[in-house]
Amino acid sequence: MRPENYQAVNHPPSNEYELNFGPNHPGIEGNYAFKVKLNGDRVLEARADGGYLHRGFEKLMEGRLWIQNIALVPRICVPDPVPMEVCYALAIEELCGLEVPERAQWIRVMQLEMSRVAAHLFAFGGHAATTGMYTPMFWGIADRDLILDRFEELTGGRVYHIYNIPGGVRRDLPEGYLGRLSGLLDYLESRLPDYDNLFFTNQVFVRRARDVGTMTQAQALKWGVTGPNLRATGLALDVRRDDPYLVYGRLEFDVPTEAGGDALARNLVRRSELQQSIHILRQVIDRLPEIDGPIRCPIPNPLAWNVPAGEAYTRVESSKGELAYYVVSTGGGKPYRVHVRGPSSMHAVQVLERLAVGSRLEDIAQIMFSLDACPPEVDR
Amino acid sequence: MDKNLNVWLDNLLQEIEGIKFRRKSTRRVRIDVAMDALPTLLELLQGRASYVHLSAITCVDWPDDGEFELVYHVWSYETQSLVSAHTRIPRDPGVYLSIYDLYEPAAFFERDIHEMFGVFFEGSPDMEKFILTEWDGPPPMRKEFDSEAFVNQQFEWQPYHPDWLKELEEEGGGVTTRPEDIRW
Amino acid sequence: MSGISYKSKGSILNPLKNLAFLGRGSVTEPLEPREASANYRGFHVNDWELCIGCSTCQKVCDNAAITMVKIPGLPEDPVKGVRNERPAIDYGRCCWCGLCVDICPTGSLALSREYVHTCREDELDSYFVLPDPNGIHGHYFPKGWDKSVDADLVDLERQPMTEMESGERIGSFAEIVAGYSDQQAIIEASRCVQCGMCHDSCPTHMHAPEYIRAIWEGNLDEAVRQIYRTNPFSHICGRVCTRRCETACSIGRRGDPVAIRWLKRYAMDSVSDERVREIAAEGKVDYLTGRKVAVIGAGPAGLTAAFDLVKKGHEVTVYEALEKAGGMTRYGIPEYRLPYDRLDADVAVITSLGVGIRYNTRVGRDVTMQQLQQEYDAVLIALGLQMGRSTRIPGSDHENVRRSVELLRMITEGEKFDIPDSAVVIGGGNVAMDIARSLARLQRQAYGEVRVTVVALEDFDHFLADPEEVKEAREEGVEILDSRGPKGCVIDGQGELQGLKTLGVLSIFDEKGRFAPSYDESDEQFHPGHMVIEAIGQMTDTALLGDKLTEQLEWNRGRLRVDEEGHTSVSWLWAAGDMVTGPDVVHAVADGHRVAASIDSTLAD
Amino acid sequence: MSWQELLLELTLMPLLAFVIGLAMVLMMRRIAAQIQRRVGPPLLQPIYDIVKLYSKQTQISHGFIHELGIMMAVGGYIAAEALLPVPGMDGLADKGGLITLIYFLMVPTLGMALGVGQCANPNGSIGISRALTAMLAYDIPFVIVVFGVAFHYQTTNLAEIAAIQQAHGVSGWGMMEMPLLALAALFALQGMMGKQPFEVYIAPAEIATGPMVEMSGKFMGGLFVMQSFQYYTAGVLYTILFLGGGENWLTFLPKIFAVVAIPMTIAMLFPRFRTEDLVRLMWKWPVMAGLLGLAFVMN
Amino acid sequence: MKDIKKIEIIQRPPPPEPARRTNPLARVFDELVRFCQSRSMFMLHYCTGCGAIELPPAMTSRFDMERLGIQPMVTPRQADILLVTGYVSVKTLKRIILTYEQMPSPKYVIGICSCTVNGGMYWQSYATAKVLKDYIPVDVYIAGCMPRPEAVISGLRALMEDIRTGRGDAWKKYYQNYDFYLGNQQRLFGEKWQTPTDVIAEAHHYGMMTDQTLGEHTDLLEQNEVPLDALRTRLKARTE
Repeated sequence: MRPENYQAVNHPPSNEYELNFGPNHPGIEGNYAFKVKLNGDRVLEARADGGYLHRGFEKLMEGRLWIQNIALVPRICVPDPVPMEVCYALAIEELCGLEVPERAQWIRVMQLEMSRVAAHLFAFGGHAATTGMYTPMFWGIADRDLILDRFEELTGGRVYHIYNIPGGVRRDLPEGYLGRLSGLLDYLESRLPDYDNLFFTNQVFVRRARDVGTMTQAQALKWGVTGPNLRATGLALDVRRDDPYLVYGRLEFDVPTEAGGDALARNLVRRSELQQSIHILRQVIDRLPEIDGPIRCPIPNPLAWNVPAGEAYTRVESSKGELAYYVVSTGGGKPYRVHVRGPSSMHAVQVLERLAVGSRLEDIAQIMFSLDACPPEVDR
Repeated sequence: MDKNLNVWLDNLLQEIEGIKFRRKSTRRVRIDVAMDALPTLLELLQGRASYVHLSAITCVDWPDDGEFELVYHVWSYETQSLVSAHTRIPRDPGVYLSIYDLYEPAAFFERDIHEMFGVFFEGSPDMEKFILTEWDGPPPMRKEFDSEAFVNQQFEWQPYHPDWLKELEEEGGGVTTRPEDIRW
Repeated sequence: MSGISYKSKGSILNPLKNLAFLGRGSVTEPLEPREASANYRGFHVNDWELCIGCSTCQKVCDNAAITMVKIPGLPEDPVKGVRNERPAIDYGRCCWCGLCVDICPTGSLALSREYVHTCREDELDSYFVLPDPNGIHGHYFPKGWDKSVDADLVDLERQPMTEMESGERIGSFAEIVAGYSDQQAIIEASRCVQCGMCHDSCPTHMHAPEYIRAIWEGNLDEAVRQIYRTNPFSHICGRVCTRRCETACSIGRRGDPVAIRWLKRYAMDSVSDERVREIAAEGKVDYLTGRKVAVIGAGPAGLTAAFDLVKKGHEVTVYEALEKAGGMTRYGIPEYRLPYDRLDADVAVITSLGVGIRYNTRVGRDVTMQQLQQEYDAVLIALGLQMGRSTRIPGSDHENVRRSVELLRMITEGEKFDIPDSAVVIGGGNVAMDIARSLARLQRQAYGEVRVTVVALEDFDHFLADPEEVKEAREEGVEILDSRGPKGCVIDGQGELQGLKTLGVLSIFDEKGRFAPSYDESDEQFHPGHMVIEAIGQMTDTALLGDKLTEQLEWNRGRLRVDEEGHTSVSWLWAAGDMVTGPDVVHAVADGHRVAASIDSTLAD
Repeated sequence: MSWQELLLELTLMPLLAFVIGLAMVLMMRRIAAQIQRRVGPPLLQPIYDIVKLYSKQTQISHGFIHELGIMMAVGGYIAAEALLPVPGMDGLADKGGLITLIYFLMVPTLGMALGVGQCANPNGSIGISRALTAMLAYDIPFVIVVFGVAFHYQTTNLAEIAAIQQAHGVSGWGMMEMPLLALAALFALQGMMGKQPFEVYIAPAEIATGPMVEMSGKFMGGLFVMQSFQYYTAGVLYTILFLGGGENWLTFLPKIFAVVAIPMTIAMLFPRFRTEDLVRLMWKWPVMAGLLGLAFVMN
Repeated sequence: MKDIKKIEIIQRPPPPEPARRTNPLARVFDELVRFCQSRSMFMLHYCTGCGAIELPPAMTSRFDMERLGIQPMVTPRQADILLVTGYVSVKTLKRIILTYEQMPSPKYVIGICSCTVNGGMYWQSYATAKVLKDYIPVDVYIAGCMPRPEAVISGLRALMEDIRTGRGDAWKKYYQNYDFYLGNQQRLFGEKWQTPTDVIAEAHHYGMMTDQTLGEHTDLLEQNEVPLDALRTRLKARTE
């Protein structure tokens, strides 16, 4: 019985064939697709196909009040939503000339780093799973979930925090919060050796990931690569350092780099960043109790809030790279134009297309996950 | 760092006519430039002033002026500052030059702007649809496209009528203000 | 804690170290849903006792997820600012951002820690939920994301109004309140959440949300336009309105209500009189109906009706017994509260539309009702309450025992009278405050010191006058005593008034709620004063109607009986204003509109 | 042995194999869960899965050859079970022997290749080509091992091999006598079971489970059944060759479960190799160990 | 597994009992099959929207869906449940329908998040479809934006309960009312819309033809039917 009018796909008479890679494919991060042309398992050409997650955020934001958009922005990058909120809030603060109270700035830094840790744990897991090793994914996501618990306690939401609003943050820390966060950091640190043994020094993985998706420094700069992926080519460039926002200028942290420029190097950079984030979080935990004061500066009634005309370009280092918001206001109650520059819009399209060429079919997923490309950021 | 910035900007100003520049903060500079001078400006910024990173290209629609504003955000890792070069092109026909040969990331942004605003960039490697492959309406980011009106015409909503509402209606109550009544 | 070298060659056996996990437990949570954290954003709960149905949540909702549903049986009181509506949430839209909670003016809405809801396709109606305190499945869950000081998006403090210091203002009748600056007005206007409670509670249903929004947008013409939709006495109402709107204001539930009156004043003051006249004339028909209407009394009610009727193309003549228009607003309200030029501006708008006012023409004396009946198609009497009531206590027939209305009129008209060096005012309403403070000013000018005592029946918890009035009066040196009932005026041997004796009040109303004050005879006080002013209420002088007409008309306890539209039992006669509704400008305005509509529809037939 | 008895054994042996195989599948999933710090599936999960798959209403077939291929895959193992002696039952072990078994063990992969080829799904084709390469890779050490064992015991009869080992006690086990071959066989076992790092032909993130990509319903169920047979076969074969077979069920069962537990555990700790790495690795260390072991055995 | 029985699954009014076979043996057999179906659900690994971010936690150690016999599967052919996690852009909806039609029945669809019900956050968006059940039948909805893993698990358990009691048969509606679903799809995707799966033939085969199966929209489908080609690709030589 053949209920389906199934038809074999006729391939052209050559060694080359085309394969749809995604959107419904475990080797794809999120909902995204590739069309690849292969010869054997060597990729001759790859073509990204996005838009599966397109919601028209930029259009939607033009139709909503300034404050209403705070609920919209975190959805642009699902695994790492905090930088989105902060970046949007920073843009409005710049336009309105709002002074964010210091306490709020520290709390924002805390969230940003927590989000980075969570996103990196997620990224490792995904990368490991593309190479057939599921245990790090199970561990990583379970440990990430503990961070989400802390987020839930702080912000009331596990994934979408909607916690940063222009002018500050929405709530103060719950009682004893920093102690629990500190305990979580201890736990995460104690887990690192396990991850190292299982994953980062796993020679089979190293063999798999080394020399996969390699790019040189020059290429990385030319292609507009940012974030951990750029640092994996040996360039210590980080928005937190180069274009400091919030209180990053007063924090002590390294910008880890690796020289390899391949999937392994990117992975190791993320691991080091995780350590650095924990280091930053410890500084925040030390300093935050000393900083009293409001957590938000007064903002107008959100229903009647006209942001002064002007434009602002704010940049934030997300876990994926340089995240920027360009916000134009004409002095109305709604943004005139919001442009989201997600780091993945480079990584998931041009960089991935180029790195895929010449690589092997089995490495496409690895390249994508090692770039930590986030499709909703591309599609918006 | 700022000093260097000033130095090159001075040099730059001498070389291009008709640009207007405004420092917004130590790390943000806004330059307004005529559309035919923009590629030269970017070439200078990249070649002479180390602005190697194209952070983004933004298109802003100004239908009242009949213009698209294109904003090129370029970042210098050396001077650690961002230059936003604004230029305006006529909305009709909405054609401009690609800067792909200067900045490769431009390919994505130009393709995106082409999809969303309908601005064609000559010389861009790829102007095919990427996100809106299944979309045959007007470029949606243009101001004249009203997404909400489109949605209301294209889609139907879930018709709720729960029991409690029926009971209330029997008693003389019921829905008074629907959310769509108070949209602003 | 250190990094891992890119070149590191860990042992191939490293991963095997993790075999230890075979002996360790799992981190899996039990299948039961865990309790969510203390400020989790789960399904909504709404405290119906607190909720006033203001629909602010609906406005801030970015997803158009909130529908307002009318629930019969819940209290509904526009004056208190309570609607019998409650928000219903569409969980097919909601994103649990909690903005509705943060902006809720009453703090009734909260998100609970309940987060599990599943249903089948045919049960999707369960996604449309009317939150109550019990959670969406009727099981109690603790509150999660709730209103907190940090989270409040409503600005609870109003913009301070600049006022003259008490020492400065007591010296003259100059207006006390300075009015908002542009900046202040915009900030104050931005506090409004556009709930419309003010609109509902206002007797004339002014479009306050609309004009406040227009003020916020900086579009003052539009604000004036919105104001003139319902109120031609906007300068007056911007200053002396009883502002039931502010009582009803939902922001006032937890904080200061939006300063609606001051915003109206700001809008009116900011637009030039010429422009106001242009705006007011918008919508005036460009033809004449040929119908003629006479209005007796150029007070708010009469002029409002005249304004409406003249815009509809009728020819309107107003008969005013005194030499200026405005009625009690001019002759009853002191200038420091309502400068006369502003009143003139309001009247000028109305006259500019073609309303003719015959001043110094007293109906009954200069012209009779019969004449009016013959000459006009309709007659409206809006006489107002120009006669002060008397307490009828012993000695109240003394010449220095005066009625406040009378005295206020004299002050306005500049009539000379002997300014007493000390005075006692009986009454606790705004009129009592007006006369007390006016006298205080006069005393200050004449003697350099203030000696005015106000005795009121009510205690301070149930005081009739506005708290600000009381506060300002006190600042100006007026002594105010509560719970004192007048016993009698003290007149010495020479027939000179020496003061007032009062008794402590036990209760004001009897158990049936009728006015029947009972006094504590043991608690007697003497208040010295060379003048006693009775400010306990006013009544209408209906003598002008003439006996014949008075007989034709139906009366109700001394008041003219009218139907809902202000139509009396005589077909050509309507009545409006204070004489029908009691003393209040904005009620009079509302009444004027109502009667005008009635007259218009009758004339059209 | 009468033909009735033989028939009974031939029925019982695959049946037992199936049941034990299911338990092994469960064990694998539980081991995975344990290492991944979670609870894992309930006890009867493998049965639920298979019943569910067979009860699917839509049974998409890609033609007769496709169905035949799946039947070959399952049949190959069922036939193999008859050649694997278990305590109390020798089945056809003395008639078939090791060489036949090797042949039977190749049949499933070939059957899969046949079936998957019909699906015309490129992922399936890639997967099956990888599977065949992998088979080629692990079969070399496997054949060396089999040859060495057969040479050592001078027989290809599995029942005899087991009996010889049992006669000498633990020290007589193949593992003790031929440690290098046992080691090489462990690698081959890992490859045969298709566990990481030799999981290249399933590779969900690369080719979407390769051969299985178009399988659904009873075909998928067939593969699940095949999987349980496969684990059983691998476990029993290794036990017989190197762990002295089964004197009785009490010793036999722990042995076979222990044997399959090793690759299952390792699989949770390693990613997969690329195909060429797999071949290189398989043809390097196990083959060297095997050859060395063979040399020792030959001496 | 004890706790499964212990926990009260969210109480809902019992829908009408599904028809049962009269033969007692057959009934026992049906019960067994349904029980196994409920205890073994393969979930399609397809992250259609942002709600998918809560699926990894639900699958992995912390909330371990495998306890319930649920595991992710890679291809639609092997999957029993399709989780539509949140908003579906029109582009994704096409893939969802293709995927759904390729899944072998009985198959179940779970609509997660607000967006699948009434458009959710993106109700103004020109790019997303609003009401999922207009395009494919949905078995269970899980509320939340996004629902926590616990809520997802509760929803899955509600589905398990439905399957066990034989009520989880929304998939039949797709055959029985194919014209309705196809009509909505055509409205969104245009008249030329067709999928590789011959749903009408399948409906014949399963004996699920009703008078709602065929209609004007299926007529349109037949008119416009063209033989399927190899999937069109947009690859072209790139000059570097």
